[in-house]
Amino acid sequence: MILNVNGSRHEVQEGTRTLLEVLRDDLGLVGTKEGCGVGMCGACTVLVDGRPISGCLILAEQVVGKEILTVEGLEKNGQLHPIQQAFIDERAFQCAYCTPGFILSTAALLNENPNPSEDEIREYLSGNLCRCGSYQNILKAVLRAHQRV
Amino acid sequence: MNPIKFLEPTDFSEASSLLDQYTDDAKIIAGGVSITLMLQQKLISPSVLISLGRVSNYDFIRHDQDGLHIGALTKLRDIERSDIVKKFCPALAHTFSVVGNVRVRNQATIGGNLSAADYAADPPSMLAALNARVQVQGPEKKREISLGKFFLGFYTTALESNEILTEVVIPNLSSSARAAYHKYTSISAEGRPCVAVGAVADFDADGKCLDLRIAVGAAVETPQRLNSAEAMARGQILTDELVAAIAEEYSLRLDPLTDVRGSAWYRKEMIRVFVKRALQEVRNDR
Amino acid sequence: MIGESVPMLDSLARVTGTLDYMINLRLPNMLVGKIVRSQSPHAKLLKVDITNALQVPGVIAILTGADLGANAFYGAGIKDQGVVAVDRVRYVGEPIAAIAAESLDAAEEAELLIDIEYDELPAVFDAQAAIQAGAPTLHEKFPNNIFKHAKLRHGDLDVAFAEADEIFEDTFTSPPAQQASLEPHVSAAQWDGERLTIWTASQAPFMVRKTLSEIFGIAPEAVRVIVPPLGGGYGGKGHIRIEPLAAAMARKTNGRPVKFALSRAEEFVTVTKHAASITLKTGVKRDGTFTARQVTLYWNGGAYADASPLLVPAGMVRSVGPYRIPAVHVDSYGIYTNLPPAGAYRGAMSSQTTWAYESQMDIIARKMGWDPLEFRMKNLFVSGDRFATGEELRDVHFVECLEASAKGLGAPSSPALLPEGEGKRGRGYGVMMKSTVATSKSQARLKLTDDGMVTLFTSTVEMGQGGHTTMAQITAEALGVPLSAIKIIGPDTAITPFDSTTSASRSTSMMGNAVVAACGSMRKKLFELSAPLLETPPDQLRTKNGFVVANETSISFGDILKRNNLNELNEAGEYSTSLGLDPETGQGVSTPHWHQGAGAAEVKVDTETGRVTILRYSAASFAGRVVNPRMAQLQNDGNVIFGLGPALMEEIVFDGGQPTNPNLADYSIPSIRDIPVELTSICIESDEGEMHGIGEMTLPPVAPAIANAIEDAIGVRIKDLPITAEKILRALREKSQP
Amino acid sequence: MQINDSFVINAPQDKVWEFLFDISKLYQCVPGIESAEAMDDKTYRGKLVIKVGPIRSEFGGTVTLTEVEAPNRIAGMLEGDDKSSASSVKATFTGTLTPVDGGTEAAFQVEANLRGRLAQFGGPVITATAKKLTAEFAKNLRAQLE
Repeated sequence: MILNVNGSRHEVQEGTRTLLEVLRDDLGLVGTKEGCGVGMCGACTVLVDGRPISGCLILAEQVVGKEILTVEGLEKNGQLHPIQQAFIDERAFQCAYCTPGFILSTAALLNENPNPSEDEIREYLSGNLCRCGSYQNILKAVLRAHQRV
Repeated sequence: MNPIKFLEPTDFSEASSLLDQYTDDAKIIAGGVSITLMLQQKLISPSVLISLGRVSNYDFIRHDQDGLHIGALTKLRDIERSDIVKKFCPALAHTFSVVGNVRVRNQATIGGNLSAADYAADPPSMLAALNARVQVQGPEKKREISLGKFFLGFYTTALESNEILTEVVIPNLSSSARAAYHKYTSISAEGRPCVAVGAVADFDADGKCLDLRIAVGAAVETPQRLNSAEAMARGQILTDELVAAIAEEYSLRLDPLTDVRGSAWYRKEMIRVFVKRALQEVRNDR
Repeated sequence: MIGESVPMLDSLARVTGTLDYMINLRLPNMLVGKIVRSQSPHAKLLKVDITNALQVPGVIAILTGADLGANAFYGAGIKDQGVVAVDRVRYVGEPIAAIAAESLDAAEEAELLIDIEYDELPAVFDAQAAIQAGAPTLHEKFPNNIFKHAKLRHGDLDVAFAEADEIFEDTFTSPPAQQASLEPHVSAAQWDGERLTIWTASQAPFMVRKTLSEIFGIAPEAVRVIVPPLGGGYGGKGHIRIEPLAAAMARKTNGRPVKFALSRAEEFVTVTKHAASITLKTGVKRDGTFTARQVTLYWNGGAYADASPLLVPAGMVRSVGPYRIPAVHVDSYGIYTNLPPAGAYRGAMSSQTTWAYESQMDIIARKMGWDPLEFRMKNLFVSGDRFATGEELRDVHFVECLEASAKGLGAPSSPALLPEGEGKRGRGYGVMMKSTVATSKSQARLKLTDDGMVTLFTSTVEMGQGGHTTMAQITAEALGVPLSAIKIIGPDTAITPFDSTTSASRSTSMMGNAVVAACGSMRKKLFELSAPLLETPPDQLRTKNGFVVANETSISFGDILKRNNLNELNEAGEYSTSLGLDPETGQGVSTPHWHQGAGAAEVKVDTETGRVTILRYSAASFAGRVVNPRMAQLQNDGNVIFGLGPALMEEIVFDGGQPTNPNLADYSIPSIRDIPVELTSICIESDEGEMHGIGEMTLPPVAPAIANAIEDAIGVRIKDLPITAEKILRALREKSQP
Repeated sequence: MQINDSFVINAPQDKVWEFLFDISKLYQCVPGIESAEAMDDKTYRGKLVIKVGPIRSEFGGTVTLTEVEAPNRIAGMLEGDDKSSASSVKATFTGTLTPVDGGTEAAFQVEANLRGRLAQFGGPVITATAKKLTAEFAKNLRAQLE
């Protein structure tokens, strides 16, 4: 079974496993985290053909032939993605376990809606949970990122 | 443990034949949200998964003289964002926009959502109020089921064990009809609905209600409509008193359940409030 | 450096997903661990048969109670909890066995083949039911199920109540809740002969070391505890959790490491927030002063004492409140029940106690006709007052905290801010006073190398609070080096020195002072070594930017070492406090300093549904001296947002001891759409400039401030957390139909 | 969790009682039952398949009667487990037969604890399933007795 992840093709073992398991266990892409296992927290957010999906709720077999982007695929030529930089600039994390998920959701949001209002950001990101409660700074980071992206 | 066979038929009739062949050992996987959840929690252990991922041409949204047609494999997110749906019935687009979170909506399909028959879901009550029907494919024949007869109980539908939902059809609304969907979350804004109310009303030129359909979901096992309450509106102006009386009828007659999102007592109260609010919205929107 | 908002040192790793959390740990030959848990809340174990499970291919070893020695019990103060259950289980989810296997699939297959036979015993789940005569006893040593009774006796209560014009008696409750760090508990263990290495997501590495050395009868130095950055802790990782089990399992695998990572559902049966019932009886005079307060606290400790023997007395101190009250008696009971063990939950015990005393403040104020804000101001402690423990209070800033948060609310909301729909607005306030750990020690070690680089060895756990960045900033300032020259190592008990724990907001103060002490020694050493080179007496030297500076000349730290033929310099620093209370009277000194915080809420209540919207929230904490303003703001904001959970939504629901909502779909934690429309927070600093931790201060006031605002809005009083829409609506109905 | 339900059968109380204590007849009426046997006059062993939507559980276990007061009342306990979902159920129950107009009212009260993975379904699904099984049982019983 071949998966396209972050622009390269990876041969992975057949079998019914979640995309999250395959990314972490087979491909060593551990930036994607499991938080709740039921699609609620967004720590396992990855982009599948540009759309945010919960890695814990989708089987690897379902995404064969699709383009998968994880947090590891965001940097270009050793340069942080502007959203990553905005998260640093606005101190938009504490324990940061949720951060890759938030960053990927933000990437998808800004792709769909380059100029989101604060309400639209809240709505779009409301499925990503941050237990440390860094939400205010995350909002600021998204607003800052959209000026840059 | 034996590996699960992952089959990818290319059309519904093949999928249905496979389902017929493997019976209880097989599960259909469309978007995969509920099946993956159950697999993860080890509540099911099928030997075969029949994926609809290779079935093409069923992620459509189209409008014709019969009404709005939505292919079973259409993602909730695409319905929510569809200009056709927004034009056809803004409340319907809204209903899909409040399901779970954006990730779930990107993955879940309308067919899967309805077939899972989760009581704490959003689309069923709005679709029931819209008199939607579903087309299903068996190994030999297709048939149509009205949504009012589709949900039989918790996680249980009128689908035979070898049938698959292929399309949802929502009859045309008259240009004077208005619809509203009210989702009430009682705990976190992110939660599933405590009460869900879909309402559709049609009015004549004088503002008299020609037809009213209200389906209450999430608080009850399956979406519930009350003919007695709907009939109260026919030929009447929806005054505050009448709205209150209809809301009261729903509150009185339905027998809600208790779960973490609210007790039966509270849900009775919320049914009254949200039937009222949905009715006010359709009335005021006119 | 102190006072600058530098980004967290490892920010890059945090935004690229490359931070080495425990969950990512992979070791050569590592096995997967899986815990087999009790389905019964209380039963004798008649049989735990692993014969068939051992036959599953890929299963390497299975641990059961039969493997355990007499010392395989642990707990802070009361060693009542077995590494796995021996002969008897006392809560649903208690570990009965553990499996080490090549894969999770194999372990899960084996789990189904373990044959467990229970002989059911009667169970009790409510703390007050558990102390009634005839209730089932959980541990024979404590026949009435009370494992801890902490007492505070200050003044003559009867006389003081007799002086009161009004006496108020109210009971407030909090349910069990879960810390719910997004990273679960994860521990891995490996034995090399009689030496044990354990990697664990823990807030207390040295507590883990001590406990494991006692359980396995080896020297503390034979246990190496390594703690990577945590994906959140919030008290849930503050004590011993799955480390003993991981270590005992690894003892059976011939030197292969075993890693246990809990599922979300397992988290809910691993540690919880204490359910509590708190009764406050308070005597008040017509002039608005207090005469007496009697507090009775029932803490549901769950089936094992865990950290409760420390927390129940802390809860006693934290239950009195920040007000001048001449006579105070407190009885704080830790009680066994057949629920999972309870432990610290961010703002430990204060989250429950502040709920009680700050709710009652408004009840009193309203009944006696005072403005709740003025009533507080009138009675709040100021520096020089004495607390109920007899200790004198210094550096007290409750009034400033409350003033600042009230002011932060600003003028009442403009209608434009209000979402549509029916609703009534109200405002409420809360203040909290919390002790930190009375007796604890922090040590820091500094290494300076001849390239001018400084390494700080510290056992402060980085769990997202920015502890390591804070220590680096303190080092930079105290030593006079640029931040870029500092590297932080730890915690690793083999190389980093002792620290009691990273909890109770103690690190900035305790470890911070240890770092300052180490820096002082290092500077002294550098001055001695450089004085001859700079031809200036040591007492006329200072450090700046990695240089020792005299009047006209300077020399870099690296050059000082080189010129003295030294490769490195090592200096250590220590800071400790040894305080405490008399066990019979609760008199003494309970804390090195007091945590002080306040909050003000403006809410809107939908009177048809009972649903509350937090329009504005303004929080203030006393920080002494802020090390990193933006990180401090994150901690303050984060506390308020975290606090919305227990205030409005969080409750583990048990049915017959079985949690029915152990997942984040049915157990809600605050999302970005649940936070206040406007949220501001500030840190109060003082001239004395002591550095304080601020990891919890703005959390405990959240629930009472909201409840008080609700009463202000609609005239109903909720006394049971969480404040759900349903409870509000019910109260409204009861009020309208007396 | 409490599950209480009742139904009326148009048959005399003695006849109903007799029927319920004849396991071969009872077997015909219990929905989803796969096997049942009497170990002695107080203990029964059996296997029951329960389906809720896509989830199929197979509970094997025993029923032990602790009180038998013919033809009015029984009480007992039930223990069973479903290996595949690592779930178990423990329950105590009482059942009563009361003569009413036109027949016999059968009523039961169950205090049940469902444990393991299935427990996450929570009260509403489990009580509704119990009610459905009861209704089906009542229907089958009526078909046999009326």
